[in-house]
Amino acid sequence: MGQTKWSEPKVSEDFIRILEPSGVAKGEVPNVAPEELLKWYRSIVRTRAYEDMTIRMQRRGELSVTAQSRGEEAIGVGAMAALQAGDLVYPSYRQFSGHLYWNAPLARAMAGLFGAAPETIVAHLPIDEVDLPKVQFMPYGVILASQVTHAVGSAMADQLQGSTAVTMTFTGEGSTSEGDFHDALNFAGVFKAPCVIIVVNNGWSISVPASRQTGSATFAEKASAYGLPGARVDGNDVLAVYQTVSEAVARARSGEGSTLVECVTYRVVDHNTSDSSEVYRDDEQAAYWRTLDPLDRFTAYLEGQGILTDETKQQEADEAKAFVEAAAELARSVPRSTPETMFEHHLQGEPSWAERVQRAELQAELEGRNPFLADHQPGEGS
Amino acid sequence: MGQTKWSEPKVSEDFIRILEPSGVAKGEVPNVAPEELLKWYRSIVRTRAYEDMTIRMQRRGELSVTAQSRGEEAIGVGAMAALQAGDLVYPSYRQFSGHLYWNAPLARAMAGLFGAAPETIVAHLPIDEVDLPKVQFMPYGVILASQVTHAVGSAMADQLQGSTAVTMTFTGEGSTSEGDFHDALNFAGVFKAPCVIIVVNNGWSISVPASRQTGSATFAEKASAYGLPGARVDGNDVLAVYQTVSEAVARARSGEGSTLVECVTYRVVDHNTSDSSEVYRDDEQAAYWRTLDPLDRFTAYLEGQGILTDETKQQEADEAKAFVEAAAELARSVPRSTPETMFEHHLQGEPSWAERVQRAELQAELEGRNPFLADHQPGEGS
Amino acid sequence: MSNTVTTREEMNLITAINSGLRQEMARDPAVIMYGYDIGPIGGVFRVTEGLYDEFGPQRVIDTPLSENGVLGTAVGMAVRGLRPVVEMQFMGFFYNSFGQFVCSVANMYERTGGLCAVPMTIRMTFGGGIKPLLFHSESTETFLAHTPAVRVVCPSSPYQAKGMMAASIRSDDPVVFLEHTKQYRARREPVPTEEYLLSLDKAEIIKPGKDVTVIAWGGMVEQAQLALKNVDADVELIDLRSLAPLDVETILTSVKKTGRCVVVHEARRTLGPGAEISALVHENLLEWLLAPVQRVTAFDVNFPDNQTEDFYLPDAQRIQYGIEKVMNYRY
Amino acid sequence: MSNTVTTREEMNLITAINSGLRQEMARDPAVIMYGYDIGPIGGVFRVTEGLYDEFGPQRVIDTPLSENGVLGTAVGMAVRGLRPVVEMQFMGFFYNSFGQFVCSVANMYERTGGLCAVPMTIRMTFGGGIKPLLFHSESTETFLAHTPAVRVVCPSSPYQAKGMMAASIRSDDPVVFLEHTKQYRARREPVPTEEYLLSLDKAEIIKPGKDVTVIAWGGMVEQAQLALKNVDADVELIDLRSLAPLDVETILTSVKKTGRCVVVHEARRTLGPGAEISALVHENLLEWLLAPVQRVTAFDVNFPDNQTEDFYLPDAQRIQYGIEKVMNYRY
Ligand SMILES: Cc1ncc(C[n+]2csc(CCOP(=O)(O)OP(=O)(O)O)c2C)c(N)n1
Ligand SMILES: Cc1ncc(C[n+]2csc(CCOP(=O)(O)OP(=O)(O)O)c2C)c(N)n1
Ligand SMILES: [Mg+2]
Ligand SMILES: [Mg+2]
Repeated sequence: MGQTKWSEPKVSEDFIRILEPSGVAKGEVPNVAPEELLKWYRSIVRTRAYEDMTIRMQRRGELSVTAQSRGEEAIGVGAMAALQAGDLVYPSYRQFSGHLYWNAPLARAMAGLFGAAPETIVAHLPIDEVDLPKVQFMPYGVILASQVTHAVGSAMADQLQGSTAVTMTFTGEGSTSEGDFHDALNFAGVFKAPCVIIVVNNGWSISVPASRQTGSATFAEKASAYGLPGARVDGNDVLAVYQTVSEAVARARSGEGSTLVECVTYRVVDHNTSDSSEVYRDDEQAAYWRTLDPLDRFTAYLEGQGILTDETKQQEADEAKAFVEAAAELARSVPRSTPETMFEHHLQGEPSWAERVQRAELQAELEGRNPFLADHQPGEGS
Repeated sequence: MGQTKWSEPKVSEDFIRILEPSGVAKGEVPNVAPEELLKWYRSIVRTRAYEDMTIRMQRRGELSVTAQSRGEEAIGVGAMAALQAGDLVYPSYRQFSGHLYWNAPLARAMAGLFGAAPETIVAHLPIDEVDLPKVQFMPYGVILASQVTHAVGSAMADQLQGSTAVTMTFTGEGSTSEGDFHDALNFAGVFKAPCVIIVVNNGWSISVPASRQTGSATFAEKASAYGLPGARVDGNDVLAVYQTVSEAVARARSGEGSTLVECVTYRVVDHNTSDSSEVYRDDEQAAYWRTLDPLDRFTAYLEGQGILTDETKQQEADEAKAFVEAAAELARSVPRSTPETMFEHHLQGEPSWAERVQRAELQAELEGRNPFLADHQPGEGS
Repeated sequence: MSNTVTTREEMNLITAINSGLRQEMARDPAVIMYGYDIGPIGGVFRVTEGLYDEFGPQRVIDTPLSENGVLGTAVGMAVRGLRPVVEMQFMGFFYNSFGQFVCSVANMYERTGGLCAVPMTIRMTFGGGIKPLLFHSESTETFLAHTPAVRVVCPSSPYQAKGMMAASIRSDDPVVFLEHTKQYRARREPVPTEEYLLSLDKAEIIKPGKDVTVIAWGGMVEQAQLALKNVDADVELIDLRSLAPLDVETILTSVKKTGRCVVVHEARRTLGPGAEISALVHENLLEWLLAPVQRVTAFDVNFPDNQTEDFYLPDAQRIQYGIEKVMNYRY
Repeated sequence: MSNTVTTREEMNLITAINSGLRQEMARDPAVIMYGYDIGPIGGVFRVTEGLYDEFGPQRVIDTPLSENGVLGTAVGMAVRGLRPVVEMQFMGFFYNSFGQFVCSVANMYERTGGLCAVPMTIRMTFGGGIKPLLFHSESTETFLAHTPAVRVVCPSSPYQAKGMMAASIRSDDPVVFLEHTKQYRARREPVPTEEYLLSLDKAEIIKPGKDVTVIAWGGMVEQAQLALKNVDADVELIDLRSLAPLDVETILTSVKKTGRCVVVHEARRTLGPGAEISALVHENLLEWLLAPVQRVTAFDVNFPDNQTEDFYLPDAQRIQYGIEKVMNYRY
């Protein structure tokens, strides 16, 4: 283990905040119905239940690697609650609370974690199932920030085609260093794309602190380089996230173009299950940010408002458990990908010679025959 | 020819200016000796003579394509006059006045335009010739903005090695849209690289106006996204360019890091000899900017200061003519690249099998033999 | 292919592609032109000339100067139902967008389990012979063809170009459409003024023959045609047209008949497309071969300076040497 | 190679590379480590572990998260006398820096007429078998090896890795140094604790044999070794070690002797490195061949999901099939 660790200063809390760390709201509170607030609460509770379960599954070897959004859950749900049916999301891998808010099929995500091919999952859990979310979710960007560029192009296309859909995309603060981030914001600014671009600043890009990603004091101020408005918000405050992002969504929908929103939070856990953050940082900042936990704050607020009682809390917890277990069961029922799926969804139309030969080779191997001897080659002219 | 052309508004002249369009200086004028000012003048005059000559050569078919810096010459010389021996320049293709200011061998540039391999030129015009510039010039970035990233890395290396050299780099406003520009500024900001990054905003990227490159009002303000200071200067005002860039160089040299300088000018000519700008724009803006011509303004200033007389003007013009003609003659004396040079300067050490085979093939062809029949193959084990 | 065509006009490669683009834009409002220097200027080679006037700035969109931005946003556009026709001004600039190409263009369809296709056409100027600047003469088809899940096509004639452009735009696959700069104005031929479609994955036998199969594409087809005249052999000339997927049937059928094969390309030799074709032919037809497959290629160096590019690029003479080599080969 | 070495320690691929890096850093102050997640964390695979503690933040530099920024600035650093050792965390992210790779890393030396070399080592994790996420298992050596003017090497053992790392860093050429993730901790062997250098362009005959030449590199060497045990043939196993330039002499000498050749790689088949090796062998040794060269490869698809990657990647069984194929071939 390295002796020298990063020692990072406390990040500035000069940002939009509604919910005090205590859970008391100050200033104007967005006008949201209690039922809707409960739905946000539920999304966070279920996200934790889900991610705690996937971490356990990873430890048991059921899946090879997974990441958590612990401590950052206010962002996904707060931001996506500002969307409406017909909108689109190009997420990163830490907005699960938003997926759950929109009823994205949990089992599908889990089956993906098991390593099943998208083909297998799609075929097994058809896209037109009843609880299909009204918001379209694209796969998260494995190549960091590539999804932000896609999102801007997607929004441009909607605009060109006269749709009023809004596109929302998320990326980590580390990923703002990629050329794709620059391209995305630049095109967004030039073409006034109806897009909301959210930078989740959780302080770390695996082992590299946010201070290594930019010389600017905040990520929000990067907006001005592209002629966009930027906002910086307490990412652990679901009310503030909702409010700020709602304004950005309204701007986008009314044709005024994109907004960059920096949600400040902290990665209180390891980067993912392959990581051990104690190697490169001490726990001081994380400990501090745990005191700003978004669920604790929101719970306190809802309790203070009389929306949540000990009883409903328990009920939500029980339902969350049942919910994720059902999803896990459904996910486990997805049949393993068959080897042939690897050839699916490459090119459309007649399979090429190479595809026919290679499919036949695989088939021969599966049957225990020598694929190179087998007389399966389509040969010339056949 | 297209019927629809771009119609672009006048660019904002909200920038640092010392020399009024009339050639009268207002405010504080940088303290530069008359001889030095004359050297600047000379560099611009010779640049025009040189570029006029290369345009003629291109028309005659002596070279395939060339670009001009006409109307933008104050930038190269004004900026590079702020450098000192030991500094480095990573230019674009429009800073010829700066090259001439530092006595970069003109014949070498011209031989390159003739299409000779760098190898041929280097061998013929040795690097240690007497007029070797005291500032190191790297080749300009054919892949736009790639040189900006190199420059920042180069400056970082100097800093790490304890050198006090300053690196200066130039790029067009169009090229700020490339990921390389983002990378360069971002690394410069994070590592406080001793680098001066100059965006030459001449309004056009071939046929695309600057308004298509960014949603921001200026290119200078992009600096803040990277925690860098930015300045915007009248690029047709050699005094203002010198003054602004001098401050940036001083910052860099004293360890305070990079500065972004936007030099506002206008491409009053075609992009290069393959271009016909009348296809996509009318001449209105160009005509206006011709009234701001940097040489006319500087000439008027020098005349007003009594530094330049009709006589010295004539003398400079004659010398410029002789100078570029001598360079052309020297360049023409560079022998054509021999075909074998194509293999030079790839990998060092023992030539590989492929290289030996292919060199022999080329040799056979040059001798009129069938390269594939010839018994030149080193074969295995030889 | 299309026998109902009646009117024809003399077109060169540029005007034929332009005609294909125009007709597709008129046919389908989802088709847009996308890239830099494609609007009022009509492309630095004038391939999109007139389209801005005809279809306006919403359909012919000049972008910021970033290849990666262009390709990456085009992926998002294609996901949302547009069919962007992206211009890469030169192949040498395309490298800047290679991340989006490999990981998004070539992957989104599979990644979404077939829910999101990426129907886009990437027009890319390539090839040498016009003595321009560095990186303006690249011929790295290998980088494209080694990427799965994209089509890579290369017409060599105006007639092919128009029909293949229409087919590329209508394809639901991402298609890289290679345009050889030197061929742009090299020759004119009568091309149907109406719409027609040509196959994207079939090679074309330009001239049948029995002694030796010569395989070429793009600008090398013309050089091969010149070479034919000077050799003492009955050449079967195949214009490959599709680099991915390869039309292996046509290749093998021909070489089985002739017993000899020469592959010609401007690409560097090592791992150029000729390597794959040579491997395929030898693997499948060893017992029919009268000589090893001969690769006639450029050398394994960076594209050289203007004064030496003629020695770098294959030409009719080098192709002739290649044909003579396989004709004279004795075991 | 180095006979004066006395002390040895058990090392795996990671610790052997780490030892090579540490010794080169100690030897030459121009050597720096450069990339993201290489400092206090010591790399996500711990290859640079301890170097930050030992050499400090001026020599082990964590960068912003941009592959293109890392590679592009490293070019500038190399021009100014440093010898950056760049880490590409995974080959799949390298595509983002392909513009800088092809046009600057591989070109600056020639472009400056030999005045500015670019001595850098690009460490790149590659290969499948660890069932990670998409784009973390790439094997696209072709994109590297088709680029002229760079070396591409791939050690398969800890011993090779340490000596080749030292040689890569000392080379004045840009060197891509491929590290196979699955091999990182696969096995340990005694490795000299002292410095030593191994050749960057020589293949190694791991086991001599007379019936068939099997060529592999990286993780496939181990699979080939397993396959040898199950075949009824005397295999000559060549560990290629250098993908660019190829050690053609060693390959041809071996196949001339055995008359049979099998090339194994994780890369996709079409235009994978096996295409070039197959073409070269057939071109040069047609009359010696007892069977066509057999390519044992992955399939021409995107790297598949975790549940099917074992069917995609070649393994000992598939290699065995390949050997049996060439052994049983009859004209
Ligand atoms: C282009 C690219 N480079 C590197 C990686 C490897 N990687 C995956 S996550 C990660 C850190 C991302 O940090 P950040 O953007 O801040 O997001 P966070 O994980 O903090 O949510 C890295 C380096 C990748 N997936 N893609
Ligand atoms: C990466 C890349 N893309 C495209 C080009 C082609 N190209 C050469 S110059 C140019 C315009 C550049 O405009 P700008 O950066 O404003 O510089 P200017 O020519 O105005 O000085 C273009 C598109 C290139 N050389 N490199
Ligand atoms: Mg982060
Ligand atoms: Mg410009």
